[in-house]
Amino acid sequence: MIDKFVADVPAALAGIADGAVVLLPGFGNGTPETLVEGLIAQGATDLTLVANSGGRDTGPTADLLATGRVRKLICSYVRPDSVAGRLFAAGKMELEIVPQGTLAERLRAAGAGIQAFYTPTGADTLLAEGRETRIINGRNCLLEYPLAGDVALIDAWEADRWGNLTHRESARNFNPVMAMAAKLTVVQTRHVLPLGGIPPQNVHTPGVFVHRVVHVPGQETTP
Amino acid sequence: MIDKFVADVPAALAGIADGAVVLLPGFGNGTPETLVEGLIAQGATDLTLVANSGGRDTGPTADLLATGRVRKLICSYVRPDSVAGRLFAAGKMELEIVPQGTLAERLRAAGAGIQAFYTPTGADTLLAEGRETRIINGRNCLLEYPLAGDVALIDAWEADRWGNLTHRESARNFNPVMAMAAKLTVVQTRHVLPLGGIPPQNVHTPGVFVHRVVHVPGQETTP
Amino acid sequence: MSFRPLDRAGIAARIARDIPEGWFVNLGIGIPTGVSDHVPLDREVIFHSENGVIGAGPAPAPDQVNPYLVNAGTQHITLRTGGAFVHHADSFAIARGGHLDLCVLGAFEVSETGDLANWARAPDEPVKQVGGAMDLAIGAKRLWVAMEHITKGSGGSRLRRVCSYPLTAKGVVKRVYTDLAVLDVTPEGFRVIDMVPGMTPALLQEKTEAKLHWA
Amino acid sequence: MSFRPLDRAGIAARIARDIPEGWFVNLGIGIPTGVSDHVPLDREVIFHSENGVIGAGPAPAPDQVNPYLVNAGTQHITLRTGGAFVHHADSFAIARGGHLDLCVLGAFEVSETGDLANWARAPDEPVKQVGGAMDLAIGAKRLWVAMEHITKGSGGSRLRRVCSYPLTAKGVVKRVYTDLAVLDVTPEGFRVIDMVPGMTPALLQEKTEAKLHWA
Repeated sequence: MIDKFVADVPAALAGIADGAVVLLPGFGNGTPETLVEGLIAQGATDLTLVANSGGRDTGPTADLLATGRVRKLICSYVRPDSVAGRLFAAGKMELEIVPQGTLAERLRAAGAGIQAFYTPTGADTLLAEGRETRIINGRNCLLEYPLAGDVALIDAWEADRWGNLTHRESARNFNPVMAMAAKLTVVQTRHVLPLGGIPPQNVHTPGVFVHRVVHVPGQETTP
Repeated sequence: MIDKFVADVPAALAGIADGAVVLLPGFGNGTPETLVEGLIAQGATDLTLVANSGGRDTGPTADLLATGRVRKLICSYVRPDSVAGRLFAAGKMELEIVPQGTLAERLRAAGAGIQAFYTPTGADTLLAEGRETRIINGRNCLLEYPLAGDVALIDAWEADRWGNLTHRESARNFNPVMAMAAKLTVVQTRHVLPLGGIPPQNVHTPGVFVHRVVHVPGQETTP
Repeated sequence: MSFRPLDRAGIAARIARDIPEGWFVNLGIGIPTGVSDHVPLDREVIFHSENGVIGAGPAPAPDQVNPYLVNAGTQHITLRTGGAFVHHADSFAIARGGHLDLCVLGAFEVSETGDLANWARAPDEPVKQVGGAMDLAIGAKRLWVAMEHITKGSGGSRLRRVCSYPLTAKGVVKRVYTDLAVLDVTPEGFRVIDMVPGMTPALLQEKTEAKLHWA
Repeated sequence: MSFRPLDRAGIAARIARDIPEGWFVNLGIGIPTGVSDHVPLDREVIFHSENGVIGAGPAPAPDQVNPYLVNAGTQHITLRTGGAFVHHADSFAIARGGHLDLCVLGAFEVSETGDLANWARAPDEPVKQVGGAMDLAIGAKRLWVAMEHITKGSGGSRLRRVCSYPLTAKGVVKRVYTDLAVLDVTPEGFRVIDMVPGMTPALLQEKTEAKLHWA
């Protein structure tokens, strides 16, 4: 019987090594906060963190960055007044800024076996300096490469033992594409459903992208 | 009020011009048969047809090809014993064979604004002859370009007036990616739902990709 | 001769007037966010948010907040009936694939060739806030900019022959709405199509670094 | 000394023995399709079908056919509890993105370097049947081939030093199951890991164009 549920957060995060590339979804919501706390406790260091933003002064991303164990942050923006902003300004963290759509597409490319792609996004900007470009159909394009993770930490609303997931409203955001882009995809889910409890036509992230699931019931939020 | 429903099939297909690139989904099911009949009646010629396969001796694809109005077929395979196979063998139709995954990805690229991508699929094969290749991370890759349609004919199970769609089981197949890849996306739907009748987290093809919808109730099929 | 500049809400309202029913629209952070407040709900305009929201609606009543539903500014919103949720790659497929009828962004500067500068004030600015602007700028069918005509601090014109700030995208802006005027970006440069009451061509040109053209 | 070749169902059953619980598997048309019949339902193996089916199950009873549910061979199937549907691009993202533990394909020929030829018998063959084979071949974590050891017509060996037919993909086959043997593709070439009872190394080599190696 396939059963991707593990007993607890330490079991879910076992084996994440120093130097790992960590994919962390979230955009106002949809961040797996308990898994981030677990990663902080787990102690892996020299990490590369891939997230939409560098977060603020508090919250999961800021808490992880504040440990000093993130060597490099790859994201679409960093607030000057944030843990990330100050770490970068102080030269204590590398930063790679990627346009948000390119970030999502590079993650998808990693999950979909696309080896590189051309996009007009970012061409003719500072982000294109020293990069390979090409004019296609009259449009200047940047060559972009896949962005794969060693581990993805995923937030779900519902999960079954095959790892099929749903996500709530806009909390879906980066979760499905990050789930497909990592060697090890670890999920925290609010609810556990029996196999088949998610209608097959309404699965948001198929279990084939998921390796471990931990039930984090948390506080019920309405609605 | 946005209302993408049109009165009948001729209204749905109005304006499809000679020379159009027509995207036609379907894989054993999920083909918009009534729209294909309508296109045959509408009379546009010199068409380029993009479909998974060249079909058989009967059925929507074969019927369309049998009119002789398809100049070029782009698909992943053609059965020797089919209308398409005989037209090609007789030199009466051009044929571009595209691996099925590359076909799906080229359609998505057209819908997603990706200007080109590199894939290992088809590299080191006859399909790569004369084509641009590149070795990325040790893998030989082919450069592939988007495949956009002038019109996509789409099959849906349910639709609302904003053009949000669901598709049944494996009848989903190429429908969502072809819907996003065309300048004009025309849908035949089995069922009409009020706006909001499809739960927002379970829309398979968002209405932003859809321009016209026609209700084709047809014979109810069980289940 | 006196004129009254539009306030930020006034610019948003002016933009809203020009959005017809049925358009699919993304609104950037800043002045553009306010545009949706000026589109009556019975004029069906569908708002897109980068985080996978199609059909973003007004802010909820305080006791109706859904913590799982925010817009690209991470403000709590509602979903309009007929809306849908997609993931981030699909959301940007929409933005980059030419499916938005309109995107309205704020800007530091716009050039007369339609270059957009809205993400950094200097090449060596230590912190970079790109977000989704570069994707939206290249992908939407129409890119409009909402900004004040004049920079608050220096008093310099934001409508430039050439942008002095780092570019977000090149040759993408189709129209600019400022507190003083509405200007199309045309092959010959900025063409004024509207001015606030009391404004004159001469005065507007005085406040604009780029050369203005008139319909 | 006599041996009995496996029939096609026998090859499928032999392959099924080697698929552990939990694998995510795509089965090509031909001999591979039969593999799932030999995996007991209580050994949970999840079958993928190119047309967006995850968790393909056995054929339905004739009165239970769902016309909206077919596999990549367009045969009516069922969906296993826990299965899911995705669209074609997502389905091939799964196949090409390395998410399949295993793909089993039929073939005309396999070379000792793992080249696969299964889509055309000649470069100038007038009709081309590529389908999804090239995508599956480059994308799966493991590619196994199921085929008869000897070509029915000419009696030639299908295990070649170099493929004579047009390639589907280069250097991708990891293991070959024939009616006579099971062979891994290793850096030194074909290594025999199993033979049907009564088969001898000498006889197997006689029936094989490529040089065989032994564990």
